[in-house]
Amino acid sequence: MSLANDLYRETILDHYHNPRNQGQLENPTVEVEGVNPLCGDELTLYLDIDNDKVNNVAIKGKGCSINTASASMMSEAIKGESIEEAHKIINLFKEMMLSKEDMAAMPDDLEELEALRGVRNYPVRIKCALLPWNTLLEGINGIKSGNIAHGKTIKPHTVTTE
Amino acid sequence: MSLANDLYRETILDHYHNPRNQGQLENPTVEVEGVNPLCGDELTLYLDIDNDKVNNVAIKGKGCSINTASASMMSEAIKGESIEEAHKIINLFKEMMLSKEDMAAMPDDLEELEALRGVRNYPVRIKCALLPWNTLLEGINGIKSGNIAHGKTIKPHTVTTE
Amino acid sequence: MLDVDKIRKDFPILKRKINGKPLVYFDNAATSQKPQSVINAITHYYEYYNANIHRGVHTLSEEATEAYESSRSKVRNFIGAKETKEIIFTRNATEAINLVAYSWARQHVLPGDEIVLSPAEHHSNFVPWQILAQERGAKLVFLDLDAEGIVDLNSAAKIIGPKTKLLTITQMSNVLGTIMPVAQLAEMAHKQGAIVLVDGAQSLPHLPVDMQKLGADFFAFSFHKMLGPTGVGVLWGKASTLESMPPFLSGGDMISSVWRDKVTFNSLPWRFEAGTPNIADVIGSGAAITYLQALGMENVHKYEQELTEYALAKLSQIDNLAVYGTHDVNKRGGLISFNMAGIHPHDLGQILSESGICIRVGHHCCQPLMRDLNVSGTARASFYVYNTKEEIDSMVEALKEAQKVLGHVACK
Amino acid sequence: MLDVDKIRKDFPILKRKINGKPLVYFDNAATSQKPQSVINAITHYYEYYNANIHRGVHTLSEEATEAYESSRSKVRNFIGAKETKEIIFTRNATEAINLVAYSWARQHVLPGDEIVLSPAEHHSNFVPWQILAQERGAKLVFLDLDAEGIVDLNSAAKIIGPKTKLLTITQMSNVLGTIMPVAQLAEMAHKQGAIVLVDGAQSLPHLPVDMQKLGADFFAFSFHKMLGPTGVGVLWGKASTLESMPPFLSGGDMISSVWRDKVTFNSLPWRFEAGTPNIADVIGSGAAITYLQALGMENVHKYEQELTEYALAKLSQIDNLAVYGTHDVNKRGGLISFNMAGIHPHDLGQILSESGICIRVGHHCCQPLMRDLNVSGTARASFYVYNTKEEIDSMVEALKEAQKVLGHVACK
Ligand SMILES: Cc1ncc(COP(=O)(O)O)c(C=O)c1O
Ligand SMILES: Cc1ncc(COP(=O)(O)O)c(C=O)c1O
Repeated sequence: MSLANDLYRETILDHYHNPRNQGQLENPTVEVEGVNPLCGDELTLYLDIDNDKVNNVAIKGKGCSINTASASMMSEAIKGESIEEAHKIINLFKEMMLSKEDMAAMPDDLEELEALRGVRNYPVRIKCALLPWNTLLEGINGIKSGNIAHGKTIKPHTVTTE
Repeated sequence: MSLANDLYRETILDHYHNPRNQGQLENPTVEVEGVNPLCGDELTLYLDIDNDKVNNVAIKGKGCSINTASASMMSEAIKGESIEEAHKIINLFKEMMLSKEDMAAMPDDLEELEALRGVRNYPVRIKCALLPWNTLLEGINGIKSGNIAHGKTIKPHTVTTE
Repeated sequence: MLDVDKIRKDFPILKRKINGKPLVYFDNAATSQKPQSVINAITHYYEYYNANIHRGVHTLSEEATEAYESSRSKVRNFIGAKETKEIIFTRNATEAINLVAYSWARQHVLPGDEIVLSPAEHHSNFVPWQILAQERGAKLVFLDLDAEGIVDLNSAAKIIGPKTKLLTITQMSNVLGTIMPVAQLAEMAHKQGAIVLVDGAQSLPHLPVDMQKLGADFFAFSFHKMLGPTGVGVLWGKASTLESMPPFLSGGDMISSVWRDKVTFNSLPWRFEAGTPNIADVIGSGAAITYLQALGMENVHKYEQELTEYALAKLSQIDNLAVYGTHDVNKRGGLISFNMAGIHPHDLGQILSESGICIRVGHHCCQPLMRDLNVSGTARASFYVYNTKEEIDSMVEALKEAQKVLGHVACK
Repeated sequence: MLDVDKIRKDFPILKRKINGKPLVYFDNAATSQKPQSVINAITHYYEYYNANIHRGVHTLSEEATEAYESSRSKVRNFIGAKETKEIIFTRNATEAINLVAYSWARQHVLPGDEIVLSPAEHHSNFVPWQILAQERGAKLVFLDLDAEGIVDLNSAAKIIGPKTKLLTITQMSNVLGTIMPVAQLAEMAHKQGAIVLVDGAQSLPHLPVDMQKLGADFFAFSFHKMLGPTGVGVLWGKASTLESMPPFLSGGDMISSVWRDKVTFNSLPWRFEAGTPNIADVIGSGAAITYLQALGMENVHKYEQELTEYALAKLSQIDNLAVYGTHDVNKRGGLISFNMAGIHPHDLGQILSESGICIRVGHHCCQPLMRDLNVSGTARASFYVYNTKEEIDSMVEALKEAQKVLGHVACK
């Protein structure tokens, strides 16, 4: 079954069944809600950001395997990174999902994210994979722009095919 | 050309080019406006009714040949008749235009109206032929029901395919 | 009874293969497939007599007008309406409901009034009322569902009261499949002087429905769910109610006379059909009615009950699979929502799709109900006249396969 | 230039005979005919991948969503819009204009404000504003037409002022055929802080139009007038303006999240597309764009100018026939309104129809203009890419014939 190759790889199922960084933070710098109106995926991202560094991240939400796994992997990829680095990772990931040509392999330290590459072949699921990342982006942009007061919740933005 | 047989018979063209009872009455019992929203035909009917009798009738309006001829013939057919008789004539005419089966010929004194029988074959034009008659009906019903004060104008009703 | 083999030949799409497997289309509650006769009616219109209607004297326009208006007569006959002027063509059921919300409700719903509805309403029969209620300072009041997922009449009798201005309710839930006791509810509402809107989007395609028995003042549905083309819905309304309503959309064809400083409006039904209508698809919708009437709605309903009974029995044999709503096929239609423990419906839908089986997954535009059920979504299989027991068998096999791929993780 | 013989083969309806005579279709301003490629796109959708869009994970739904959204991209490209989210699918131009009247104008138009429009507006770009103005205590203010039937810019400069909240104007009159100086008017209006709506129902099918040059904030049109199916219109709006507008129709697909007591809305463009859209016909509309782009809109326009020049010359040879609007083909499109003395347009239309020639007669949904012209209606012949000079000759012959049948009565 090609599905097992493309979508339901072992890494993904592992993250789906045992998602990392689940829960919520006591006193987050920002709290961002993301929702995919088309399939009902919802998640809340808690970010603890200080000195331009992502100190901690926690995820609460219900989603499909792709969504849950993507959020879980993302949390591992960005935890401890600088905002700048997080931006780079977000861009790399979005490029892998969205670019027309086949992008070069992910750098070694992000190798795990490769497991999600097959999602590209399933247009509807790309949104599932992207939801956590777009939600993250909104959170760190909100902080950077200074628009977001400490502890504030950013309300659902809507996810589109972009 | 079958059109000339069905629609543009000599009687019709005569009434079109020289419509009878054109103009308006000084002090009508009732004034009724009729309009066909689909093609823009408009007419105003002035009725002088007394003792249940149509003493006089005048027509003002712009319409196509069928509409103009129908109004003109109608005015001749009902002038001087009792309201009851006018009702009978209206019914006979509507039946000729609308009944599925071919109705028997018109009585001798209404023979002229036969010229409009061919209009039946042109569904869009039936409305043109009926507009004056429906407008008349509204006028005499308005008076009979006592709803209409002397000299009042009845505003456009809209003509549909019924 | 239905000759399903013969019916299947009328639906060209059923010849399609997906990943080498025959298409199994169980997403009928979202939209149905179309028989050749409907497709042909549309093609014939475009190839033979396409023209704008109502205001034309030329041959094509006369023919198009005649065909368009004869679809209206077919609708009248199909739903047992008294007059053709009660049939208003819209884009879809959603627009039909919005028409009532804009034209009727904005005249009648006042601060403090109550709009009563079920918690199982589709967003299309929910959001317009939520917006209206907020705008007007009116209140949305929810009926209760019993354990089978049917509106509870005892509690309804307490909820529907003198403040009720509108009762709006779906005749069949598009999530639970349950048939709601619409006639009884309408009677309660009318006793209180309220107006009743019935959302027939899921019921009319599958059940015999008669406006003279339903007890509603308004009835809304979409043709794309009943073998017809996309782009056509209907609002039926009682003539006396429609007559009293101001226009909603305005423009060409809905007017009687226009001056620079005043306007008079056309009579029903055209007063509510502004601009060039969806002529081709209204004509195609007439062909859909002809097709359904030839089958007979009683037969359609019985056949779907048979399929549903079969499917419920089969699904009950799968471990960790929960079906929502009553199991009594006399109280439900042929759509079944379910969830499998540990598997997100989205994943289920995808895996079935690989085997050529189309089901719908997600919130089905019923998020309030999803929240009540405490799920983010369900999987939903919905049947129509061309579906078979063999197709249900294929689905059951694929569901078992999915359980293997994604594994039910006991410890989660 | 266009290869008209080849084009004619693409339109199946042109094979039709009426009363034994070849169909001459000159009613294109009412609705155009459809090429085989458009009909096929619709048929192919129904026979191969019909499904509801956006919320489906199965193959058919993915394919349908992809095709539907790719029509949106084609529209974006065709009209030179910046983003696909600026393209909103409606039923027709009329609904597009009503969307602006309900969602934008009811937020912004206040008592005393002025809505400026031409006296040649179609009812669809007139009645919604008349109703709104009355509701809001705003005022309709009419521009002047010059002797050629074109909006007079000098007088417009005086009429458009600080009270102007909205300028709404057709880019091409559907009665006079005249092309209005939209860009200049838009500039005047913008200087006053007003918003500009352009009705492109008659222009976009026939002229190259580019949103970046037009200067409008909103642009409305219908696909059925540009080789596409019935049932699809478009509202283009500047993203920033659309973003600020509340929803119009509400229901499925236009929401983000729904709770019993609150709701959040979807992003553009879907926020304005409630319920199941007219999927098949939106896809068919994409095929219409492909067809027009292959011809090239410059070529379309040039060819129609040629036909119009020819027709104007021929008509001028008929006694007692008056053409409305400018005779300068650089200032008008390919639609010609005329009247023959002593013959009601209704009769003219009927007589031409007997010879298989379809023209439109009546008020063309422009009663205010009819009153200005002091006529109850006109006869209108309107051309498109498949029409020929030979067809114009046939019409001219038939007009002369009509004069014989109905006779110009000098003494009337
Ligand atoms: C100038 C103009 N505006 C608007 C319309 C309305 O178009 P529709 O009927 O497709 O909504 C028309 C078409 O009749 C038109 O000619
Ligand atoms: C119960 C119910 N109501 C309303 C609708 C809305 O129908 P449409 O999207 O055709 O407007 C649907 C269809 O999804 C439905 O299932």
